[in-house]
Amino acid sequence: MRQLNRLPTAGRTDQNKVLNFTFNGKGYQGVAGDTLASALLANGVDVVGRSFKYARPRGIFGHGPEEPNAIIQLGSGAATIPNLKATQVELYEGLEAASVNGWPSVNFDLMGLIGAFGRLMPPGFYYKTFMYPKKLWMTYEHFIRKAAGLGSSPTGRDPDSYEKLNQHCDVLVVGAGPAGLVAAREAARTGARVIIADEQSEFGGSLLASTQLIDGVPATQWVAEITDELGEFKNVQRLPRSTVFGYYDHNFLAILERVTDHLGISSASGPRQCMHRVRAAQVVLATGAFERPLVFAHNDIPGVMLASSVSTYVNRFGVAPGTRLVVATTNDNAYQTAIDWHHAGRSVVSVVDSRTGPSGDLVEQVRALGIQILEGHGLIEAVGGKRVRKALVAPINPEGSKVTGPVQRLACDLIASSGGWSAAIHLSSHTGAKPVWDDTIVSFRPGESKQKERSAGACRGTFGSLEGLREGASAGAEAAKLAGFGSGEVQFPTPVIDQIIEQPQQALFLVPHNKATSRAPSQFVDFQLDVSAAGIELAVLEGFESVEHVKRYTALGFGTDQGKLGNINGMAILANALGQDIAETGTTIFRPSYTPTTFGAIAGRDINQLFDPERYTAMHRWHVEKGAEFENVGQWKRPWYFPQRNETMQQAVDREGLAVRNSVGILDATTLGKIDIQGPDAAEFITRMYTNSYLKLAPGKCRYGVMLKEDGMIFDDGVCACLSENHYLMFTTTGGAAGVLSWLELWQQTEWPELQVYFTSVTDHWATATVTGPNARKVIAKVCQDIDLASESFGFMDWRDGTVAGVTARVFRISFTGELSYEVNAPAHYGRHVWEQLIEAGAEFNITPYGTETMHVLRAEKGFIIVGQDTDGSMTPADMNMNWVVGKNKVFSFIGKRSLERSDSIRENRKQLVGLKTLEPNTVLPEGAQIVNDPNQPIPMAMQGHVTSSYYSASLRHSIALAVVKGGLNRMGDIVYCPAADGASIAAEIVSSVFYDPTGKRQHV
Amino acid sequence: MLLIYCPHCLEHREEEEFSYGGEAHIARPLNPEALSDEQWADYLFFRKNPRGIHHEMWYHAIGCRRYFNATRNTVTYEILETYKVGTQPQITGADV
Amino acid sequence: MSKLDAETLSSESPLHYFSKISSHPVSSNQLFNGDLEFGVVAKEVRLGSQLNLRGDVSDEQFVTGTAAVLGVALPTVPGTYQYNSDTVVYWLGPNEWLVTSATDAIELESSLRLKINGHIAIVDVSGGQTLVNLRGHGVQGLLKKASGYDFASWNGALPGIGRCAQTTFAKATAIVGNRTDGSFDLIIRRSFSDYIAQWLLDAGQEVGCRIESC
Amino acid sequence: MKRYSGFSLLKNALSYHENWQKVWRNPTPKKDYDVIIVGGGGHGLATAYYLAKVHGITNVAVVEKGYLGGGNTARNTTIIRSNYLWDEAAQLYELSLKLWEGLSQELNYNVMFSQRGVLNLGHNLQDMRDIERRVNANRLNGIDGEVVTPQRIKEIAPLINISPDSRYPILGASWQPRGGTARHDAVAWGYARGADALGVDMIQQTEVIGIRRKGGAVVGVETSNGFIGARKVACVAAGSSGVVAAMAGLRLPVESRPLQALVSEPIKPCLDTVVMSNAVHGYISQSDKGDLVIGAGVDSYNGYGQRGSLHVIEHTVQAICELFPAFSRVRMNRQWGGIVDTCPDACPIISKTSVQGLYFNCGWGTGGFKATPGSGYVFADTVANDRPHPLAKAFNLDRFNTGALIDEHGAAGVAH
Ligand SMILES: Cc1cc2nc3c(=O)[nH]c(=O)nc-3n(C[C@H](O)[C@H](O)[C@H](O)COP(=O)(O)OP(=O)(O)OC[C@H]3O[C@@H](n4cnc5c(N)ncnc54)[C@H](O)[C@@H]3O)c2cc1C
Ligand SMILES: NC(=O)c1ccc[n+]([C@@H]2O[C@H](COP(=O)([O-])OP(=O)(O)OC[C@H]3O[C@@H](n4cnc5c(N)ncnc54)[C@H](O)[C@@H]3O)[C@@H](O)[C@H]2O)c1
Ligand SMILES: Cc1cc2nc3c(=O)[nH]c(=O)nc-3n(C[C@H](O)[C@H](O)[C@H](O)COP(=O)(O)O)c2cc1C
Ligand SMILES: [Zn+2]
Repeated sequence: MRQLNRLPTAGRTDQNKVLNFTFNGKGYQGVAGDTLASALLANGVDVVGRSFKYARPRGIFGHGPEEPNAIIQLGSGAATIPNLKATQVELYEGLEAASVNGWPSVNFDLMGLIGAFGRLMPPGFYYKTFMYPKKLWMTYEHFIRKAAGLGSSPTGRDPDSYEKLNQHCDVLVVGAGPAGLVAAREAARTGARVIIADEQSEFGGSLLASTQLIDGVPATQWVAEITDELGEFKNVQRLPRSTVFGYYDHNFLAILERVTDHLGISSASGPRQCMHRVRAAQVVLATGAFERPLVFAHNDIPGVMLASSVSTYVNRFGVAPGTRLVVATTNDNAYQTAIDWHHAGRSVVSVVDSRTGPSGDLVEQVRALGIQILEGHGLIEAVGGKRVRKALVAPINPEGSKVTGPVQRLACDLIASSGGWSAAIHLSSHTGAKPVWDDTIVSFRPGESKQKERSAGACRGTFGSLEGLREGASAGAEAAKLAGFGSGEVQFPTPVIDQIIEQPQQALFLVPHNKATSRAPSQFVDFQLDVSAAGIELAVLEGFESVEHVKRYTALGFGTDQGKLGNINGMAILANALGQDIAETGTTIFRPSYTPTTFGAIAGRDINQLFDPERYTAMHRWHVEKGAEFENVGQWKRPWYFPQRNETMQQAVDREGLAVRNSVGILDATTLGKIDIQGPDAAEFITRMYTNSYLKLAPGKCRYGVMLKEDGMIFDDGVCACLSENHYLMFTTTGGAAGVLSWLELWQQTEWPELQVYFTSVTDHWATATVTGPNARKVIAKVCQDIDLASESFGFMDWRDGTVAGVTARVFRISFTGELSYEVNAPAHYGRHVWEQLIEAGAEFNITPYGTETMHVLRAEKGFIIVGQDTDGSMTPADMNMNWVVGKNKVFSFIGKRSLERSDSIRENRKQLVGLKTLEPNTVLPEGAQIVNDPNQPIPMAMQGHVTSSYYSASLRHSIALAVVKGGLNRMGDIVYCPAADGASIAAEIVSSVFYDPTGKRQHV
Repeated sequence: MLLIYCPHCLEHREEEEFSYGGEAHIARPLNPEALSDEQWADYLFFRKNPRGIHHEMWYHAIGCRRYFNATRNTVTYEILETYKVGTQPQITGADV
Repeated sequence: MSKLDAETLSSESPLHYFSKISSHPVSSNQLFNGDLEFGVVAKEVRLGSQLNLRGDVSDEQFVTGTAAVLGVALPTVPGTYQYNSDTVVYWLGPNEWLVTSATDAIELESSLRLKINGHIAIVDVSGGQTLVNLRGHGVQGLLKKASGYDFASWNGALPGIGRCAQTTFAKATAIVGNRTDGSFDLIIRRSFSDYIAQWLLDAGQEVGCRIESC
Repeated sequence: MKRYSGFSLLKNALSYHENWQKVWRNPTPKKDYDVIIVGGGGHGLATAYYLAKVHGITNVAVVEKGYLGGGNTARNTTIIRSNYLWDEAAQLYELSLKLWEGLSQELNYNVMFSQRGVLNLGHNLQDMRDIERRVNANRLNGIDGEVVTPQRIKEIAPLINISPDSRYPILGASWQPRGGTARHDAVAWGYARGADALGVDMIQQTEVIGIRRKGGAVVGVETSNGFIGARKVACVAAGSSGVVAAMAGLRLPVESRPLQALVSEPIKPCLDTVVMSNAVHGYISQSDKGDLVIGAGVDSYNGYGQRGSLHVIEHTVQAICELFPAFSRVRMNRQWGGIVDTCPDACPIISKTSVQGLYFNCGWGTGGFKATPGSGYVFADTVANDRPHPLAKAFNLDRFNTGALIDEHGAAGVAH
């Protein structure tokens, strides 16, 4: 296929390297260095998409991130990418792309018929209709939603990986146009660490399409030289294809680097994209400016483009996107496009200038080329269907508000429009700096800096090349100085560049039409979302006066281009409708992302198994080998149960539980938090934190305690052991470990620094094996000879140091099962060794490893609570029937004590922990079931509480449950009901929460 | 993401290393039992929550494990100073 | 535990299950043939003991006493460590240090307790953490992936004076120290070590990463 | 007020949309009002509407420092559900949900309330216990809901990852079919239009900077444009509630925190419900325009910045990629922040104060959008009758003294 519009001049492309690609299923050829957009234009593809609301045919309008129309779906399958802008997709061999809208095709879109009813869909039409009849709304919505969206999400897992780098630098330069390049060079020579990032595939910014000479050489050569020069500095990192997408607090910026996208392969060999998280001491913003389109009737027909884009396609890509050009402008700058077009050997029909008497250097050059200039004229309407055929031009008044003469028709197939330039103030706005309107440059400028940044060049509203270079250089030097490098003086001579004299531009945001705006053919402001000048005026008519209201009512700036083209025109039209000036009207806020950012890159490698650390105990591999099922407890993986052969969970749990009750079981309890506490005031401190007292706890002894928050609610529980005078070891719940440690530190460091006590986490140091059951002592005795295990000398709630399986260990006689129990703590490197030795020693007793589920059953049989399961942040010790653990006479008002005296804490019918026994013994109440007195009452029912824990108890041969019930402790023997989803309800009797061994004999043996 | 100068580590560190500890300089009542429910509630739940200068606690959780105080502007998020527990801020001031 | 026992008992270091595990973009066949270069070699180092030490630097007896026993001065400058051939003392906080030593923990603790007393704390954490030395040309890059800490800011430090920082490491935490040979030491918690190993293999894949446990 | 309908749209189209009526007037404030409402968010506007509509009190002004509905109302992820745990909260949110169900017709303004259902995922055993508990409580309170399996979740949201091998596998969810989303801006505009038609003055770009009292009673507000008198002042200032309370010498148990959200580029419909996960911390729905609307957890520190940050978004996007691996190649279009007023028990304050004639409605924190109609309804009633509406009683300020908190943190956990 011939590339009709390919020029002999190559620009920055390599015409010898031909690349094949497809668009909407049809094959084309482009060349290396093309973007998808330039290649499509080279092939004369006019219609690339359909607009969002009216399904109007749309063509390529710009050449960079401002592109509103050429939104495409790249590739297919799991690697497809929705919503890329064709102007930013670098062409590669085999590229496949498709339009995102248009059915059955972009060229013939049935939805386009809707466009004919556009009048029925002004802004806000949804809000005014589809309300009646009420029950049809969800049907209407179904169809509204069907029309939603641009491209399609992949449906499979992303085949690519993404990288993240934390970067630190002294000076970050954003943008590698002329201003950015010289800024980076000035900063680099001071020795500062410099990063320079640019979104485009190569450095140079607007110079890549420039025909200017700098320092006597073509601009692109100058760019190549200075880019190489930067490369020689060790302290400079150059990042092309890197978009600075967000500027966050404390000079933190995020860059998305597209590492392999341009290669077009799913990168088996490395990350597709890399997100740089940059902490910069100083920042230079040199992000350039966007050309503003003129708003005229049917300015969205394919063949209407930005003037600078036409020049870019000609000069940089060697593509002429048409044959006969009309330039419509308000300024001198766009005359360059006429010159470029002319030099490309194509015909310039006319330059339509809204001003009278233009005479700048470029204007004169155009005149000298014999090109027609229509002064004081506006291009009021484009004519055409899928491509421009004519431009309607007419004289307009000097204010630009009225057509004052007859309409002329200019036959053409390309309209280049320029309404001036808008500084790219996006990143400065991210910081909260409030943009300032400047009438002289007809643009917003960056507001007063809120961060350590400055802008230079076009993004600061300095549109002259020489001034931009000067500004860039001094910004670079200044930034380096403030970061502690160099003198702040510019060192390199300012590049020599021809000065072009330009005349003032005209501020013209809406080209008048001979019909009123409301009646003229649509004059588009935001192309992607089909927001027209009439739409904005309508919003005002309806009373939406704030710029934010207009944005939200019309969707102006909501698109994937975030209003890079449309915002200023829209705001100016709004200001005009309100009779205000633009400064008064203000602007909407730019926020990250500067251009859209891949979720995968934001997530980085922290996905799948690396989403959150998995914490393992020293015995983890043993559990895996034995086929344990695991439960997530916080970040820990804990064995849940150990199924044998084809056992169900219930069967395994029954077996494990019976083993503990009848012989001996072993549990990996390593995950409990452990905090070493030392210091002369340790006992006093611990006593302040727990509800009970530790002042008299002797070495060798342990005590169970409950911790409250200051609001009186239970927050953690565990055993605390006195290791020696002034030395304690505190156990916390698995999930509470980190929270408890910082809680202790908080009180010691901020409230009672006078208390001398140190805390150190030893959770990881110790591996803990709980050996429990009537045969526990016999098992321990086999592997531990240096502790006297006799109950008289090593009693319940004692601990001893000793050697277990040859390892120095600490053994606690504490019990969460109600059986005789030993918790063996050994340094974790020996954790598996000790565990295996215990298993071996227990073999003759059929020692049975059990998991958290069995542990839960066993402790529930004993009525022991689990904080976080039986409590929920609204439970006091009294609610848990645990007043015995509250030291009422403690001298110091322990944390949370005062709250226990509030009227609500002492209220009569608070929910209290009780046991429930189902009348039908095999029925297990669902955990979370609600409890009512009368299951037949009407809804809403009066709920009395809920089931917190519920199991089948194999040793008791009936189900057991713990529940919290209003006034439950005074309701023993009452029958209550748990209504189920199916309408049935389960009856249960309120009983004591201790089901097993109520006197506690077994743990004391 | 904030960059916070730890007065113990004597370095700026990333916010990810710290956890926020709430308003600073709230002394625990010496005799809670002597307080009315209202006074106790005031201590428990009521905070200044200013728009502007705020004295607040931070914990260098993944670092030196010390609590310290910071004076931060809650609108701009600028941290004007950090200082050790037990010392007073240099910067106080009316809300912005 | 006595040294004798330690030799006869089977212990498992935190990275025990990662001995000689590698990730590399090239095929695994090539890996073990010849000395293919790994950008990152993470080698777990066997230590005698790790003690967490607490005390008051204004207490002269504490400062001189620890120095006498350990043979290195207590670092009091934040973010630094002091060392000799078999002992390293890392500054962790204004009253907190980590001592790693070739000496057995119990022995070391009791010698320390002989010299220092008052309000101090000595806690054996040997079982709770491990030291991994990271070397190779890919290490600096890897650290940039792992942490927001600016390790490059250490480059100006005087040779012989170690820098260290307790900071975030991927989604876990680590104490990181530099070494004069350009490599870095990483001290990580036992329960997170599998995660960190997996993370190193993943993040080091491009340059090639090899883990050697002790 | 001219009614909206398909017919009115047609008629106006024929006259080139040149004759539409203003949705609200932009009046100059009167000297004084019966009631001044501080804050023109959804809640303030709804309060004004119901004061006029239900209580006949029309001499009302809503004073808004920025533009109507520009606070959290403009910034939220628009999730609506009523499946709260505690009776008090459930009843309040259910009143609201019932009002949502007829709101477009009530206001003659299509707020696009879309009952596409809400899933709250459970990722561990305790999550599932809590889900059971909440769903059971909801059922007995007459609120729809069921506990669903991973397979059923997959049917409802086909792109979701229910693999048991994920780091935090999905074990189940609660499913409230009547929940969904609404078009947030339209809610504010619809209420404003309705209130305006009943005579309420909407005073925009006017900041309340003081609350004037005489004796123990309010007499009006100082604003950036001068004093306006009022017999009653009702404050509905969300993130700024603490600041407004301070003007009357009051303190509130609220702290203002940033809450962040983001949207993707619009993509073709692929998620037809709302998915929330507390454990991995992210929630997501797809708007009628096609963008994925994604919310984060609340920031850890106080702030009035209304900006987003990167690390919070990173965490949230990781969670979304965990739940929906297919979205990895979709891209973030915009991120922002709101300022939410968080209460210690994650429940609102709807209360009289110690100052006669001064009322507060605040503390909705991360989840008040769904309450907009109900909140306005009970608050209007409270202000009109100078006593708490029965459903507002439990939400008085005194609960912080007595300890009778309604702790939605503890057990329900889910924030939005
Ligand atoms: C990112 C995000 C996501 C959320 N997601 C959800 C969700 O999915 N579901 C849900 O139910 N809720 C959600 N919420 C919470 C919800 O947005 C709020 O609870 C709700 O919108 C509060 O409404 P409001 O009218 O009280 O507040 P706002 O809309 O904030 O209104 C308060 C108004 O008071 C004005 N004001 C303040 N001070 C003054 C003054 N001095 N003078 C005059 N005017 C003043 C403000 O300008 C503002 O307009 C979310 C919030 C955020 C930020
Ligand atoms: N005469 C006029 O009216 C006029 C108007 C505008 C520009 N110009 C000319 O354009 C040049 C402006 O130079 P300049 O250096 O200021 O701008 P530039 O446009 O040449 O370069 C800006 C660069 O910044 C990059 N960029 C923008 N935002 C970015 C982001 N967030 N992340 C990464 N990269 C980003 C762009 O890709 C671009 O390469 C001058 O030569 C000037 O004369 C003239
Ligand atoms: C539900 C919802 C959907 C949104 N969708 C978009 C969108 O598609 N495009 C867009 O640019 N912004 C979208 N926004 C964000 C708004 O542009 C804006 O950032 C947000 O309301 C906060 O206001 P501010 O940025 O002006 O402070 C959306 C916001 C919400 C609450
Ligand atoms: Zn620190």
